Amino acid sequence: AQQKTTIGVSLAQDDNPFYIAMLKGIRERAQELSWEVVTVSANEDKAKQIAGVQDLVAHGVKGILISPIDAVGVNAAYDAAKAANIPIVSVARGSTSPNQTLHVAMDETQIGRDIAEWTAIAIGGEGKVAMLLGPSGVPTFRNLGDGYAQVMAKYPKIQIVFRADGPLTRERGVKQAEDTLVANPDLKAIYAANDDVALGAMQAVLAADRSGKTIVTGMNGVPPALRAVKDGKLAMTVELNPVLWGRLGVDVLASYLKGEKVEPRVFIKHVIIDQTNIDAKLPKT
Amino acid sequence: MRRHSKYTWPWLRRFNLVGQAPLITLIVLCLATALMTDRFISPLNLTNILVQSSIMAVIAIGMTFVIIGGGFDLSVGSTVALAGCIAAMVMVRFGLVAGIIAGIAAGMAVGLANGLIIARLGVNPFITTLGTMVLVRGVVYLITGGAPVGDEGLPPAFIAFGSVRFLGIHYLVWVPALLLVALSWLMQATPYGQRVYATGGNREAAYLSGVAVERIIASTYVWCGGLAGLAGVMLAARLQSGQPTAGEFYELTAIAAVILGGASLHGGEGTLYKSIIGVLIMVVLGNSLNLLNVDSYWQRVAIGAVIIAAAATDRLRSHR
Amino acid sequence: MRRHSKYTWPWLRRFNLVGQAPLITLIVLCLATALMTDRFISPLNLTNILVQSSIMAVIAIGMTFVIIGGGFDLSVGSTVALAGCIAAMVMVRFGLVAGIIAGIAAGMAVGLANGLIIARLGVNPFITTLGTMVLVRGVVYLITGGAPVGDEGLPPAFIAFGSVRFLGIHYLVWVPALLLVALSWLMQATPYGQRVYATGGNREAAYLSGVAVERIIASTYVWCGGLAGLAGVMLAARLQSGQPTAGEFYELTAIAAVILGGASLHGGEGTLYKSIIGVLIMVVLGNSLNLLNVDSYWQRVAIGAVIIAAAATDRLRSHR
Amino acid sequence: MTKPAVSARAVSKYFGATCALANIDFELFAGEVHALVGENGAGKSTLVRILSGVHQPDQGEVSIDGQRAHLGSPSAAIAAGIVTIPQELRLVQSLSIAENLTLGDPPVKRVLGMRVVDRRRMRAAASDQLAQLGLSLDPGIRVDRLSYAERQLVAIAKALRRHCKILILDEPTAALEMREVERLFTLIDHMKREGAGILYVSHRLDEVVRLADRCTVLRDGQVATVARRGNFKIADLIVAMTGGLEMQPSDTVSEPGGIVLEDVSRRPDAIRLRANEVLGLAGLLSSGAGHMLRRLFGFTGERIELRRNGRLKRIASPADAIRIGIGFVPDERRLGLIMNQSIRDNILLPSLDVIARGGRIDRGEGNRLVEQMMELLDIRPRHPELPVSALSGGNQQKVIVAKWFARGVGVLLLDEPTQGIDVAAKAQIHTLIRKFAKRGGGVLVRSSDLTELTLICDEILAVHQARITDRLQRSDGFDEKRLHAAIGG
Ligand SMILES: Nc1ncnc2c1ncn2[C@@H]1O[C@H](COP(=O)(O)OP(=O)(O)OP(=O)(O)O)[C@@H](O)[C@H]1O
Ligand SMILES: Nc1ncnc2c1ncn2[C@@H]1O[C@H](COP(=O)(O)OP(=O)(O)OP(=O)(O)O)[C@@H](O)[C@H]1O
Ligand SMILES: [Mg+2]
Ligand SMILES: [Mg+2]
Repeated sequence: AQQKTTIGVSLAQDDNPFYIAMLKGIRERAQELSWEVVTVSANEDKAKQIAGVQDLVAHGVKGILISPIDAVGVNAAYDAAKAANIPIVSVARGSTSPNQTLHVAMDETQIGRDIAEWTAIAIGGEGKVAMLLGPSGVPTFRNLGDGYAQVMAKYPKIQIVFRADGPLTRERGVKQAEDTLVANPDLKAIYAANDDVALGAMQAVLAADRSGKTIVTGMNGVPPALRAVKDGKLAMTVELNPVLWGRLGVDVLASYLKGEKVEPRVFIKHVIIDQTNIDAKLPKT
Repeated sequence: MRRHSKYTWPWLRRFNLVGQAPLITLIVLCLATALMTDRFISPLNLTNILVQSSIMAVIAIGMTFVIIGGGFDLSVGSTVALAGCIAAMVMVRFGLVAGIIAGIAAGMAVGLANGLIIARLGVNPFITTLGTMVLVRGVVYLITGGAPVGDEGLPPAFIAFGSVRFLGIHYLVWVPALLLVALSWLMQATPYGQRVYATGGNREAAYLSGVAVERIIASTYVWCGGLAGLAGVMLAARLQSGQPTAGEFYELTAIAAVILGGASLHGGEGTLYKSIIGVLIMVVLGNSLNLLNVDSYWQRVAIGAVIIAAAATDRLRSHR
Repeated sequence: MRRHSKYTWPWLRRFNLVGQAPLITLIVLCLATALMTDRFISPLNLTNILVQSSIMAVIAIGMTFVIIGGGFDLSVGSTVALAGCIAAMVMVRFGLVAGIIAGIAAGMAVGLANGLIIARLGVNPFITTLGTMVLVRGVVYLITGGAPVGDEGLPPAFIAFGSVRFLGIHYLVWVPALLLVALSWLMQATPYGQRVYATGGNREAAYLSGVAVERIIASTYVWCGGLAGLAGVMLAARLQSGQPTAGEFYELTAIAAVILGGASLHGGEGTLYKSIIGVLIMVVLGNSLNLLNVDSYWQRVAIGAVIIAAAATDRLRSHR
Repeated sequence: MTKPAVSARAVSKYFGATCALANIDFELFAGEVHALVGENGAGKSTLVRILSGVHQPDQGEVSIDGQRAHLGSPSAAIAAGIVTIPQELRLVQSLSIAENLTLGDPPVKRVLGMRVVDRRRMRAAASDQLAQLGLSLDPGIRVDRLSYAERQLVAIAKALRRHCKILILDEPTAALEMREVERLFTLIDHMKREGAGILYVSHRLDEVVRLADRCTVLRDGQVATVARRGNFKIADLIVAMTGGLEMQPSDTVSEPGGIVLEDVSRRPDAIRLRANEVLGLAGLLSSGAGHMLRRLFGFTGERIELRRNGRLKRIASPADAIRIGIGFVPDERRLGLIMNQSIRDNILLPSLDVIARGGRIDRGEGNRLVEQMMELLDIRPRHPELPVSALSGGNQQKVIVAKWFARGVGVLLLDEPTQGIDVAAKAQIHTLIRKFAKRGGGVLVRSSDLTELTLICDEILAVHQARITDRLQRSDGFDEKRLHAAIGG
């Protein structure tokens, strides 16, 4: 019997719905191609990600899909793949390594800018804004936040009154939003680094009787966030469709393995979801 | 050396202020913040502080049991997540009460496993509970697939429990308040409580005085697990869903709160209400830094410094 | 109770297997993995394991000092990040050697602060190092702005240090190997080592025998901080940059490794090479689960279970 | 006139409200053995701790060779040539005997210019020191594997190693048997002749009379008398210590009743204990007598079968033994007390189930019991809330004994029950033990003090290598010589 092609996947996290969905896409597509998938997870620890990729190399995989935790920090992982002549494709996040074979990317800064533009319009170009950033040191979230702040800086009447980093959990969203709403009762908008944080912040807004007056924006487009947009509790979120990313990653790798020519950087589109287009996005129930 | 430090501030001891170092730290912290921002003493903020403390307070009570008994529990954070997810899963299918019971029972089961491994097999508590911390987190992800549970809607009564008040105080706050009263009584007035203190103070001497030390030690972990389970259920009510990522770093916060409250990691010392003061110190600290809009990098510096300073003040206490 | 556990397995003691429980665990783990996948014993994989262990091994050596001395250090993870970032920043401007020295010195400074607060002021080590863990992480973010340092290119010699071999073995692996030899000698053969063991075993007895216990305790934290600093520099070489988020959870892994290696959190016991065996157990465990393609949720369950099992086996050792 | 090697002038020391030493003058000359005696809590150990740099006096000063000295830490005292064996053993359990003996300044050699511990010399020195005390232990074994008496000897050996000007021994012989005591005395004699000054604290007044050139008696933190050799007799010392308290001779002789405790196994050390009987165990160091007591209390890990008042009972742990009315006073104080807890909590610990009413502790009942016990055993100071760590050694020992009287057990197993207890209190405890037996209790007591055994026992069993080798009855009249011969001494 012909031996199955095995590919390796190195995730940045395995407890984040985004990566869980992405892995689902990878698995689905791989199954269609009758490939096998070997996964390792790094949980935001760079040394662990390098170790994981080395383990994949030792395992003898044909190609690797990786969501690098850091653009530089895990270059040794790319070096290890290169040394073994295994193609390595970055998905979702990218690397500066010369050994990165391909990159399936999102434009994080642009997403941040888009959220900010949307928010600025929604609050009429003036008022106080709070930012609940992602974990410090994680480039994706730094880029998102930078894009957002860049745009807001262009509005003289918009003030960022609160910036705090933290883990991507709902609980932290509740707590920081509660505190910032006490400090700034007239807050106009809360930027949340992802949907979990946003759902937490939304709860604090409801509890403080500010619903409709303080808007909350999310990112990722996970189902509960979509429902919250539908209910009008969450102002907007950004759909990234990680399942598609996963599929795309596998397809790109497949083309490369077949020797087809592939662009070194493949961008993925993101869609802003708000009241205007939510109905089209919600799964039919 | 330790010995003479006991006698360093005799006048302080006379006024018996020294035993109250955590309380004093808390008051100073509150006053300082109140001076810097008038928002601090607003009813909304005080309520926020109480609600934010409530869940950690329940965990800290359980942790105090374990620490008085001479142990250590790193698994509470994972247990919180496990209990919250199980409660949400069961609740959706079998109703509110079943869900709550299932959540607490899951916590007690983790505690029982810890307790048996530590007390019976004599394995080091640090390693054991580090092991269950990782293992239980794995189980949480396995049963939830890593996704939040119950977003499709938990029973409204449960969600209300996470946000509604009784006599002007959130239900979430009543829970640790009542627990504090009941369990302080248990620790101070019953033979069981005395035996826990004795076991933690000197396990061999307690054993020779007829205390079933293994059972006592195991029981402290069951309390800790069960209360972490209850805290998980409360957190699920507050977050309106079971969150598999919930509770990370809770273990360190809880242990820090208990030690700030004057307990000794050598065992045999600790008071429930002081542990709760320890929790309040941690929560008020975070809250005031947020109110003052301190940059989150500087927040870390401040939190680290204040924790150390608070513990150093506590050194003025009678001993250790 | 403890007393008789000494006599439980006399035949085991005769063969003196019991002191080697960690080594046996490691061997069993390796054999089991080798049986399940032939990739395990490939030279590539064995090299990987060594390189993956090297940084944690350096940290664990320092942690062993502190734990033998009766202490505890939660701040090593943050120290690793601090040292890596400082080394990278200094290196870019003042060259390789200055960078390495600055990184190690930064670690020693953190260790010295810990040591003075713990030994002199007598503050609880858990609280103190939890405080510095948070505080130092804040400092790291402040000096780096949260972004990696040295992306623009660290000295090639430094990057080579993170990947090049000498006599077929990575430089990164030589570091803990040489340290192990030198520091084992320090701990076993010099009066200083004796004093560390004595202080950890019974601080009062050591004090009454004229040992400068405060200085000894402080020195263990300086060792730990300095070695964590060195580990941070090594990690920066491996990551080809100074990473402000590096080293998270390293403290728990390091402590777990040291305890798996047979040290006691009560102090006075511990052996450097066994701590490194503890590190290898943790690394081989992760490696084999990856090679066997165990789902990452199940990996947690397996890691938790194996850690507990390894510690339980260790209970067959002569005592405690 | 020669200057004293060490002296304390007008020294006072307070612990909170307690005055442990009030305006004390004390002198110790080179080449003399100076005994320090006094009731429990008189302040002896406090003075010792001041001279060894552990405590600093609140008032007054300490001089060495006539020079004012500041002893800020034990290492300062050691540097000044003062070596101390403290009352509570201070050994590092996790280290070997040799490492403990050389703790502080291990023998070093130079290797490549580095100071390295000379293991060979360390072991040799350790063997020598042990041999001086007649011990043939392997210096390589860990201290936590020794019996309590052996550890006491190691602690003594530790002090003997340093070439000191002044040697302070705080109750070194509390749990030692004659043979070892004799060896210690020979050594002390030797050191004295070499010119060392020796401060000797003890409650064994016969030792004091034999050994001391001078004797200082402390009472309530003050100097009651200082006397030279020949000018004091045991009776005088007692009067000076207690301020003239009459001592009643303990009553003896009672009719043995039915068997209260019987070890049903067929072992060479099986015990049978009757009601109204005080049964003594006498043996040399490591005779196994201690093990016999621990075994009956379920503290050896074995499961044993006992007949208690005729009924067969299985015992696997101390809790089982306590349940059938057995109490145990261990030789090692650490095993009897929870140091950071109050006197009250310690006394009540074994009795919690007795004083609980409806699941909660009856405070009133507990307080009454504690008060009664503190009175009965004269535990001072009378503050039940005080942590036992703040008590003097002898008072701590009384607390351990009080635990079992409070519970009202039927059988007492006592291992060195009166170690560190002053003469008056000792007599009092002897009376209590006799009374306990008289009211139908059974007592099994092991003591290294043969006189004590002859005072309180109805029968004494000689133990040698874990077997009972002889039985002596009170009715035959105790013959100390024969007893000595029986235990192999
Ligand atoms: N650490 C302490 N804290 C409070 N009080 C203390 C402390 N140490 C000793 N004391 C008190 O000081 C007094 C003298 O105690 P010390 O230990 O000197 O007596 P001692 O003569 O050695 O008695 P013993 O013969 O029982 O050993 C006692 O009343 C004791 O309770
Ligand atoms: N914990 C222990 N570990 C190993 N050996 C022990 C232990 N305790 C006692 N032994 C040994 O067992 C023998 C008898 O000990 P035991 O404690 O019964 O002596 P003992 O009669 O109490 O005498 P003493 O108290 O005078 O030493 C001794 O050789 C002693 O060294
Ligand atoms: Mg004394
Ligand atoms: Mg004995």
